[in-house]
Amino acid sequence: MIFLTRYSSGGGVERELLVTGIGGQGVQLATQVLARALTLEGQYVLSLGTYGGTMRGGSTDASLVYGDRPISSPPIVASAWSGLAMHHRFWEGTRIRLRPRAILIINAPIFDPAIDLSGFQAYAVPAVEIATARGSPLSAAIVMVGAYAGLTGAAGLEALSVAMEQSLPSYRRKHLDTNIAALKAGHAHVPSVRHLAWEDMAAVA
Amino acid sequence: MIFLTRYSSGGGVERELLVTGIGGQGVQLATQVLARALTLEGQYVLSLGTYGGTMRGGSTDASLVYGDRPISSPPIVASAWSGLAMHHRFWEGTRIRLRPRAILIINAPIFDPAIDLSGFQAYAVPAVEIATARGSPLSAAIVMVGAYAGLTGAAGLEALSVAMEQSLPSYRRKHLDTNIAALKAGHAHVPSVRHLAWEDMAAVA
Amino acid sequence: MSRLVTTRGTVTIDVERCKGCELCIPACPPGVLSMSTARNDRGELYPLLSPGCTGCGACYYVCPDLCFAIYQYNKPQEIEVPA
Amino acid sequence: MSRLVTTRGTVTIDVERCKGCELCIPACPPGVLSMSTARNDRGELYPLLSPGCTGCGACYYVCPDLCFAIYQYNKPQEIEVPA
Amino acid sequence: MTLIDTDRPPTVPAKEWRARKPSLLLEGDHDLCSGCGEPIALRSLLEVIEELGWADRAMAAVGIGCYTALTPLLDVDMVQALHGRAPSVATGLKRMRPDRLVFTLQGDGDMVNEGLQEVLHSAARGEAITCVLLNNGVFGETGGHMTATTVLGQRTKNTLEGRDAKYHGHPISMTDLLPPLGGVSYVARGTVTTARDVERTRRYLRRALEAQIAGDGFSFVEILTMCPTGWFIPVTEGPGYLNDTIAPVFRTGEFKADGKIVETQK
Amino acid sequence: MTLIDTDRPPTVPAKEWRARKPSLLLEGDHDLCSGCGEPIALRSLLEVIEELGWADRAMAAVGIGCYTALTPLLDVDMVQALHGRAPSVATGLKRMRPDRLVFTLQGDGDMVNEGLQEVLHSAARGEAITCVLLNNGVFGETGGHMTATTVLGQRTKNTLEGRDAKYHGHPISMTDLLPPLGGVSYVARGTVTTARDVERTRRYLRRALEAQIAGDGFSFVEILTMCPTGWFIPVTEGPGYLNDTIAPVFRTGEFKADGKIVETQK
Amino acid sequence: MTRRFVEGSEAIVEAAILAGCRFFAGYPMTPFTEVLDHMAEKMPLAGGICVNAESELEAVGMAWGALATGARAATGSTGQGLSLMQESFSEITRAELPLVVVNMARGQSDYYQSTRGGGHGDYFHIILCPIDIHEAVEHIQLAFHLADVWRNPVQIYGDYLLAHTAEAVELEAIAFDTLPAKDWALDGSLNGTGGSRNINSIGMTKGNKGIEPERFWKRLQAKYEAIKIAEARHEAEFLEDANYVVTAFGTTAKFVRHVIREMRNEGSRIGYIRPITLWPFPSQAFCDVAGSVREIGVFELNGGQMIDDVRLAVLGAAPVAALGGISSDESGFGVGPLLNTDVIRSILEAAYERATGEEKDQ
Amino acid sequence: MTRRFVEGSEAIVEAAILAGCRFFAGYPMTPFTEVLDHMAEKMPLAGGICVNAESELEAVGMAWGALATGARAATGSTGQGLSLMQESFSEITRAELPLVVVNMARGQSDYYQSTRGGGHGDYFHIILCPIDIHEAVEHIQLAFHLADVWRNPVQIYGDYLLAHTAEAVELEAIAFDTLPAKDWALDGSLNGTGGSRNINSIGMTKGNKGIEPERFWKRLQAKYEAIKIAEARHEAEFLEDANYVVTAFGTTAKFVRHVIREMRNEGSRIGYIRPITLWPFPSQAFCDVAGSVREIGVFELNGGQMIDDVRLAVLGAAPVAALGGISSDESGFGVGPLLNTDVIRSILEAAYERATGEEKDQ
Ligand SMILES: Cc1ncc(C[n+]2csc(CCOP(=O)(O)OP(=O)(O)O)c2C)c(N)n1
Ligand SMILES: Cc1ncc(C[n+]2csc(CCOP(=O)(O)OP(=O)(O)O)c2C)c(N)n1
Ligand code: SF4
Ligand code: SF4
Ligand code: SF4
Ligand code: SF4
Ligand code: SF4
Ligand code: SF4
Ligand SMILES: [Mg+2]
Ligand SMILES: [Mg+2]
Repeated sequence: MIFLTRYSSGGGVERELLVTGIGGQGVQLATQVLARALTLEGQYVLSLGTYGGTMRGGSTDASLVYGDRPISSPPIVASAWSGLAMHHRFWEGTRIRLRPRAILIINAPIFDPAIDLSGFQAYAVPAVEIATARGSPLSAAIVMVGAYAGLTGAAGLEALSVAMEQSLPSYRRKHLDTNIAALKAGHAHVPSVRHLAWEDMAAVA
Repeated sequence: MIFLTRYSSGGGVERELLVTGIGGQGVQLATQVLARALTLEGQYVLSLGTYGGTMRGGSTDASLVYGDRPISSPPIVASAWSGLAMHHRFWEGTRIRLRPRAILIINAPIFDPAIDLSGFQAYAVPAVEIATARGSPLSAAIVMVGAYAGLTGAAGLEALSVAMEQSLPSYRRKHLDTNIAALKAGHAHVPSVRHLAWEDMAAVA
Repeated sequence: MSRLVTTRGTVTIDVERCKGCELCIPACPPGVLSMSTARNDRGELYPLLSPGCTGCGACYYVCPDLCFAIYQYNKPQEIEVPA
Repeated sequence: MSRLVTTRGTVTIDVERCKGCELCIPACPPGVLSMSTARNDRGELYPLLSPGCTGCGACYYVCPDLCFAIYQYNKPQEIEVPA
Repeated sequence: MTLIDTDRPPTVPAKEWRARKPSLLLEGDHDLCSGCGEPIALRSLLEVIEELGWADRAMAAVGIGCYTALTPLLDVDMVQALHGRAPSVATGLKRMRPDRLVFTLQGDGDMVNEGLQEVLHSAARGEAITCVLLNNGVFGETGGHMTATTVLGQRTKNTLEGRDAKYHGHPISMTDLLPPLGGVSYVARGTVTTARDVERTRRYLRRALEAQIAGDGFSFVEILTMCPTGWFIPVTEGPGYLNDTIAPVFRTGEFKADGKIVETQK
Repeated sequence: MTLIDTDRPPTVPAKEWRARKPSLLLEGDHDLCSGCGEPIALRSLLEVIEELGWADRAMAAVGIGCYTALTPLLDVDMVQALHGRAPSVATGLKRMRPDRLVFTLQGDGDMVNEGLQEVLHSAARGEAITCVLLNNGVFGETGGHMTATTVLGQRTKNTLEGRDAKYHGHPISMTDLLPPLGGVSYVARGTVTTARDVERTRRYLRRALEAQIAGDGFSFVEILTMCPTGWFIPVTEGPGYLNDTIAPVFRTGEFKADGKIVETQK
Repeated sequence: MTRRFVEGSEAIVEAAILAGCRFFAGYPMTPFTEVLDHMAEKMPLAGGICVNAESELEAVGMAWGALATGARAATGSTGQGLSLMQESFSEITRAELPLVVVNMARGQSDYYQSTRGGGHGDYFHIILCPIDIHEAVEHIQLAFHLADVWRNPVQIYGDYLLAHTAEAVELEAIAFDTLPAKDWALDGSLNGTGGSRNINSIGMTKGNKGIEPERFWKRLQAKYEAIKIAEARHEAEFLEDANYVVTAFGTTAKFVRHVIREMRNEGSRIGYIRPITLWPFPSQAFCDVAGSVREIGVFELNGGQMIDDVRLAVLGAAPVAALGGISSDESGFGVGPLLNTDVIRSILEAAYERATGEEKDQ
Repeated sequence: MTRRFVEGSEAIVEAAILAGCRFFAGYPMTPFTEVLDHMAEKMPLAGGICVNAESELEAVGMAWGALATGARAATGSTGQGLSLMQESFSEITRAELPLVVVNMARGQSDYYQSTRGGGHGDYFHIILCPIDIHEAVEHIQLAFHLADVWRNPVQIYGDYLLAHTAEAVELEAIAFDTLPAKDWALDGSLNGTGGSRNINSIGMTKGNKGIEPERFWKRLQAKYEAIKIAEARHEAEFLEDANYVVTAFGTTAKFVRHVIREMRNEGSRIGYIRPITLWPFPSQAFCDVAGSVREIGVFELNGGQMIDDVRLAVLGAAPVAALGGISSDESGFGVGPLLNTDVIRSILEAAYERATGEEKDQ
C-alpha cells in the first residue's frame, strides 16, 4: 500500500507567543491574522484559542507557535518566548508561562501600569489610542500584532494585510481598510526588528 | 465478609436420561415430573429442555441428570446412561448420545419397530395404549416416566405423584387423577428395578 | 341425481405447505372450500375445493402460507355434481 | 418646581448580579425603571428606580438574573420629584 | 363430495391471475405460525411494488420481529436493521438513492416501543420513505408480551385477562401521532382479516408508495395482523378477535392523504 | 432625575412579598447568558412548588442543556440524568416514592430530539410525573443549532436565514403529540416574555403539579424561553422575537386538562 | 430439605427478591425474556415494582431513578440491549449507584463488553459469573450486597444455559453484614435547607457552580483499585501438582470442569481455574500456578477475550493458549457445537499432550 | 506552498470530503460539534448530504443506510454519544460495512471504548489516533480507504485539542490503490432475479431460512487476525540506544514527544513509541525494545487503559509503568493539568532516573 506519513523530527526555529485579554478585545482574530500571515510566508504554525466561561467578559487567551518546520511543540504552551497582554485581568496565567526575558508588548494604558514587568523585555503600545485614531477602536489587538511583527520580524506587513483580508468574516469585510491601517500603525509604532524571530533559537536563549 | 460458596467436588452417583419426542407429546412435562420427584426425594437434578423450530410438530427433547450430590455434569449431555424415545423422528440425535448398553424405553408401537436397538438394553412400553386406557391419551410420556421409575428405581411412586401435582399448571389440574393413574400404570408395566439407578456408577459401567 | 355447477375459475393448492389455519374456508364467497379429513406431512388438515369456484382470489388473499394460485377460466365450466 | 409621585412599593436590586439585558425596563408598568449610564463590575449597565413603583413585581418576574426583591409599603408614599 | 383437483393447473384454457407467490418472493414456505397475519401483509406489499412497476428500484430496511423469519425470502435488496432502527437506515438509503423506492417493514414492538423516536423524527423531517407497520399488539417473536400498541382489553402473554390501563398504561396509536407532523404526506391503517380488507390494505399501500414516488414526503401504512399465538387464542379465532377487540380502537381508514388530515373511516 | 435607593430594604414599613430568590434556590447568581429565559422559568417552577406546600417532598430528574448550569443551585433533591433520559429516571423515582412530587426539567433538544421516545412512553404509561420543557428551539448549550422544535422561519446557528422545511424538515409540537395519549392528564404551554405570561405560566405549572398530586396521570408544561445567543439576535429583542416568530406557531394555552382535550387558547 | 426444582431464570428472580430487590425494569430479549417474565409475576407479590419498559434505554433509566431513592433495583438484558445501555451504565457507575444488571448473554462473546465497560470513561462493573443455578442464587444476592458495599454496579453474567436449565436448588436468603444507611438517597426531605442532594456523575456539588471531575474521578479510580484487591474470586481444582491448567468461565466451565475431573480420574496432571469474578479478574490465582505449569489453556467460546486477562495476569511467566473459539448453532443464542464434553475432551487431551509431552496413563 | 491555516475539525472535514465522503450524520456534542458544523456547511457544496440527526442513535442508523448503497459515509460523536451507538457499531461491523467514525473524545478515558468495542460480540474497529492535524488529514483519508479495503469500520480517535487547535496544513487528496467495485451495495436492480442482496450481521443468506452465525463470525474473526498483521502502525524515535522508553497516544503524545526530544538533547537515553493505530496495537514495536530497556513508561491520561496493551505486547519482557493518570479541568473536556510539558518533564525525568539509576548528563 502506498501511504507515507511524514513526521517532523523537531529542530529548527520555534517561537511561542501568548496573547491574553478579555472578551470582546479581538484577541482571537488578531492571533489568527498573525498565524495566517506566517502561513502565507511558508512557515508552520500551531494555534489554540481558549475562552474562559460562557459569559461575555470572561478571559480570552490564544497561543501561537510558529517555526520553519512542522511544529514540535504541543498546542498548550508551557513556556513562551513572547507575549501580548491586552488586559491585566487574567495576566497571571500568562506571566507564569513567559520565559525570563521574554518579549512582551502591553496594551497601554489599559494594562495596569503598576504591574512589575522587570523580568521581561517589555514594550508598551497605546493600542486603543492608535486603533481609535485609525477609525477602528475595536482593533487594538490588531495594532498589537502589527507591533509584534515589527518588533520581531516574525511576518511581513504584506502577508499580514492579506491575512487580515482572509480572516475577516464576510459581514465585517467592510472594516478591512481600517484594520489594515491599524496593523500598519502598530508596525510603525515600534523600533523595527529588535528581536529577530528567525534567528537560531540558541543564539537568543 | 461472611460469604461461603459451596462447590461440589464431583464423585457420587450421577445418571443421565435423554427424552426425545415431537411437539405435543408432553415430553417436557414428563421430564419435569421425574425431576421434581427426585428433588422431593432429596436428590440433585439438572434438566434442560430444547425445542426445535418455532412450529408445532418440531422436535422436543429434554435431558435430565440426577445424582446424590450437586451435579457435576454439564447441562448438555454428551453421553447418557438411559433414554426414553417417544417418537423416532428425531431419534438419531439421541441415539448417538446414548452409551453402549444404555437403558432405553421406547413408545411402542409409535416408535418405528424396524429401528435396530440391539446396542441398548431396550424395553418397549405401549404408552399411548396404557394412557388411553387410563382416560388420558395425552399422557403417554407420563406412562413412560412411570415405567422408567419402575425399571430403574430412580424415584418412588409417591414422590412422583406429588411431583405430578406440583407440575400441572392450574388450568390442567383437573387431569391430575388420570395423570397419576397413567404414572402408576407405567410403573406397573415394567419388571421392577432391573437397573438400580442408585448403584455405584463404576459397578454399572 | 346430479346438477351442474357453474365454475368460472379454479385454484391450485400446495397442500404440503398448508398449516391448517382454516382462514381460507370462511373467506371463500361461494363456500367451495372445506377442510380435509386427511393430514399432510406436517400433520395438518388442508382445504379441498368443490365445484363452483369463481376464481375470485379471496382464498389467495387471506392465506398466510401462500398455498393458493388462482385461475380464471377463459370460459365458465359447468361441472356435474351429485345433487 | 416639583411634584409628588404616589409610590406604593419599592424594590431592591442586586446591581452586581445584573447582566444588563434590559428586560425589566419595558416590563415595568409605570415605567419607573431606566438603565444606568455607569457600569457594574461585570461591565454591564443596570436598572435604576425612579419614584412611582407600585410593587407589582413585574420586574421580578421577568428578570433572568434574580436581581429584584419586591416590597409593598404598608402605606403609599408620596415622593417629591422635580417637575 | 365432488372435488376438483387442485394439485396441478387446470387443463382447460385459463389465465393464472394470481401466482402462488409474488415475483419478489424467493420462496413461499416459511416458519411463521399457522394463522399469522404477517405473511399476508408482506405479500400484499410486494405485489403492490410490482404492480407499480418499481420492482427493480425498491430497497428495504427491515426491523426485527417474527417477520424477520421471512426477510431472507424476500427477493428485494434490503438491510437487516436493528430492532427499532429501520427508519433511520431507510433515511440513509433514500438520501443516497433518491431515485429509489425505499420502505421499512417493522412490527409494533419494533416501531412503537423500541423505535418510536426514529419513526416520528423521520416523519417530521419529511423523509420520502414509506414505513409499514405490522401491528399485532404483541412482541410476537419473544413470546407474545404486551407492546405499546396493545389495546385495552387485549390478551397478551402478560395481560392474559386483557390489558388494563391502571396497571399497564395506555396504548399508543400511530395514527394519532403522525398526522399532525408537517413532513407527513400519507397515513392509513388497514387489516388482513378478510379478502376485502386485504384489498383495501393493498390500496393504502399503493397510495403510500405513490406519495413517495411523487416526492410528497413521509408515508405510512399500519396493518393490523393476527397473532393467535401471542393472543393465546385458537388460530381460527384470529380474524374475529382482531375485528372485535383491536379494530374498534385502532380504526382503519386513511388519516392523512396528500399532506392533509382526513378522517374517511371505512 | 430623582432615584430611589435600591441597595437596601425600605426604611418605611413594607412587606417583602417577593424575596430575591425562592427558598428552593441556593443561590441566584448563575452563568447563563444575559437575557436568557430559562432562569425565569425555573424560578417560577420552584416558587409554585413552594406555594403548593410540597417543597420538602419534591424530587427532580434534570436533563442536560444550558439549565444544567443552574441545577447545582437548586436546593431540591435531584438526579442529574443523561441528555434525553429524564422521564424514565423520574418514572423510577415516582414508582418507588409515589408519595413524592416528581418532576423533570428538560430542554427541547433534550426532550424532543434525544429523548422524544422517553417522554411519549412515560406519558402513555400515565406516569404520575410532571415533565417541564424549556423550549427555546435551539441546542443552547452546544452553540445554538436547530432542534426538532425550531419553528419554520426561526433563526438558529445552522438556519441563520430561518428554518426552511424543504431543507430542515418540520418542527414537532409536543402539544400535538401528547394530548391524544390516554395516560395524559394535563398539557399546557406558556412563555416568560412578559410578567403576565410569567404569571400565566405559573398557573399552568400549578395545575400540572396539582394533577400529579391528585393522581391523575402524566402532566406536562412547555415553557417557551428566550435564547438571544442561539438566535443570534440582540438580548433586548429576545421577548419580541419569541412572540413574533415562535408563539404564533407554538400557541400558548392549555391543551388538555383533567384528562380531557381542550383548546382554550389565550 | 428445602430444595426446589426451578429454572435458572426463575431462581435468579426469587433470589433477587430474597435479597431485597424491589424494582426491576426490562425489555424482552432471548434469553433474558424469562427473567423479565418471572420478575413481572413475582415482584408485585413481594410488594415491589416490575416495569415492562418500552426499550432497554428506558429500562435502565427507570432503574436509575429507583436506585436514587435508595431502593434495591436491577435491570438486565442480552448483548444488544446492554450495548444500548452503555451510556447509562457509565454514568450510573460514576454516580455511584448500586445497580444490579442481569446479563443473560448469547454466549461468551460479550466478555469485553462486560469487563471493559462498553461505555465512555474510566469505570468498571463487578462481574459475577455463575457456573450454575446454585451459584447464581448466591451471586444475585451477593450482587446486591456488593453493589451497596461499594456503591458500584454489579453484573451477573449468565447465558442461555443458565436461564433455561432447571435444577433442584436451595432458595435461601444469605445473611450479610449490615450496611450503613443510604444517607445519599433522595426523598426531598432536606429541600430548602441547603442540604438537598444531587446524584450525578461529574462531581457537581450543591451550591458550587462548576464541576470538579478530576477529584471526583480520581476518588472513583481509587475505589476500583480497592475493589480489585478485595473482590477477586475464583474456583480451582487439582492445582497442587498440575503441569497443565485450563481456565473457563460461566456455564462453559461446567463442561470443562467435568472433563478435567474425568481426565484427573484417568491420571492426567491437569488442573482447573475458573474466574468467578470476571472483573476484578482473579489474577493472583494464575500467577500462583504460572511458575509450575507448562501452559495455561483458555477455553472460552468467543474470538479470544478472557485470554487477555490471563496473559495480563501471568505476564509471560507461563505460555497461554487459546483452546476454544467461536461456536454457535443456528439460533445464535450461544449454544454451539463446542458445548459438548466429548469434543472438549479431545481438545483438552490434545493440548495437554502437546504441552506436557505426556500421554495420560490409562 | 498549498498550506492553509485551519482548525482541526475543519481540516478533518475537508479531508473527508477529499476522500470521497458524501454522507455524514451527527448530533452535536462538545468537542465533536465543530466537525458536524463544518460537515453541514461543506458537504452540500461537494454534492453530498449532511444530516443533523435528532440523536446519535439515529445518526449512526442513517450512516448505516447510506453505506449500504455503497457511498462513503461517516458519523461521529463524543464518549457518551458513542456509547449510545455501540449496538449499531457492533452490528455494522458484522454486516461488514465500511463506516468511518470521527470520535472527538473528551480526553483519553475512552481507549477501552474504542479498542475493545463497547458493544456485544466479537468485533473490532480499526482505530487511527492522530497526534496532530497534519496526521489527522491523512488519517481520515486512510480511514475511508482502509474501511473499504477491509469492509470494516475505522475510527479516528481525536479529542478537544485536535478539534480546536489550528495549524498550517496541506489539504491534498492522497492517491490510494484502486479498490474493487462494491458489488454488494444495494440499488434494487437485481430484485426479483434471485440475486437481490441482504446486508445483515448474522449470516442470513437469501432464500435460506436459517442463519449461519458460526461460519459467518469465524470468517470475520479471521479477518480481524489479518488486520492485526497488516495494519498495525506506530511512530518511534531514539530507540536504538534507549534504556527507557515512553509511550503515549494521540495529542498527548505531542507533549510527551516534545519533552523526550528535549531530554535527548540534554543527553538522556530515552526513547519514544507512539501507537498510531490503537487497534490493531503495534505490539511488535514494543517487543522489539523490551529486551533492551529498563522499563516502558506509559503516559496516558486515564485510569490506566492502554497499559494493558503494552503489557500484552511485552508479556513481562520489560517492566511497564503507569506514568499518567486521570487529569481534567473543570470543563470535563479532557484538557487537564497534566497537559503541561513542564509537569510531564518532571514526571519523565523522575521515572527515567528511578528506572535507569542515571541522572541526565547536563
Ligand atoms: C435491542 C433489542 N431488544 C430486544 C430484542 C428482542 N426482540 C426481537 S424481536 C422482538 C419483538 C418484536 O415484536 P414486534 O416488533 O411487534 O414484531 P412481531 O414479532 O410481533 O412481528 C424483540 C423484543 C432485540 N432484537 N433487540
Ligand atoms: C448523548 C448526548 N448527546 C449530546 C450531548 C451534548 N449536549 C449537551 S446539552 C445539548 C443541547 C441541549 O439543548 P436543549 O435541550 O434544547 O437545552 P438548552 O441548552 O437549549 O437549554 C447537547 C446536544 C450530550 N450531553 N449527550
Ligand atoms: S378463488 Fe374465490 S371462489 Fe375460488 S376457492 Fe378461492 S375464494 Fe373460493
Ligand atoms: S388459509 Fe392457507 S394455510 Fe390456512 S388452511 Fe387455508 S390453505 Fe391452509
Ligand atoms: S415592582 Fe413593578 S412598578 Fe416596581 S419597579 Fe418593578 S415592575 Fe416597576
Ligand atoms: S432584567 Fe435583571 S439582569 Fe436584566 S437588566 Fe434588568 S435587572 Fe439587569
Ligand atoms: S408469534 Fe404471532 S406474529 Fe409471530 S409468527 Fe406466530 S402468529 Fe405470527
Ligand atoms: S445559550 Fe441560550 S439558552 Fe443557553 S444560557 Fe445562553 S441564552 Fe440561555
Ligand atoms: Mg408485534
Ligand atoms: Mg433548547
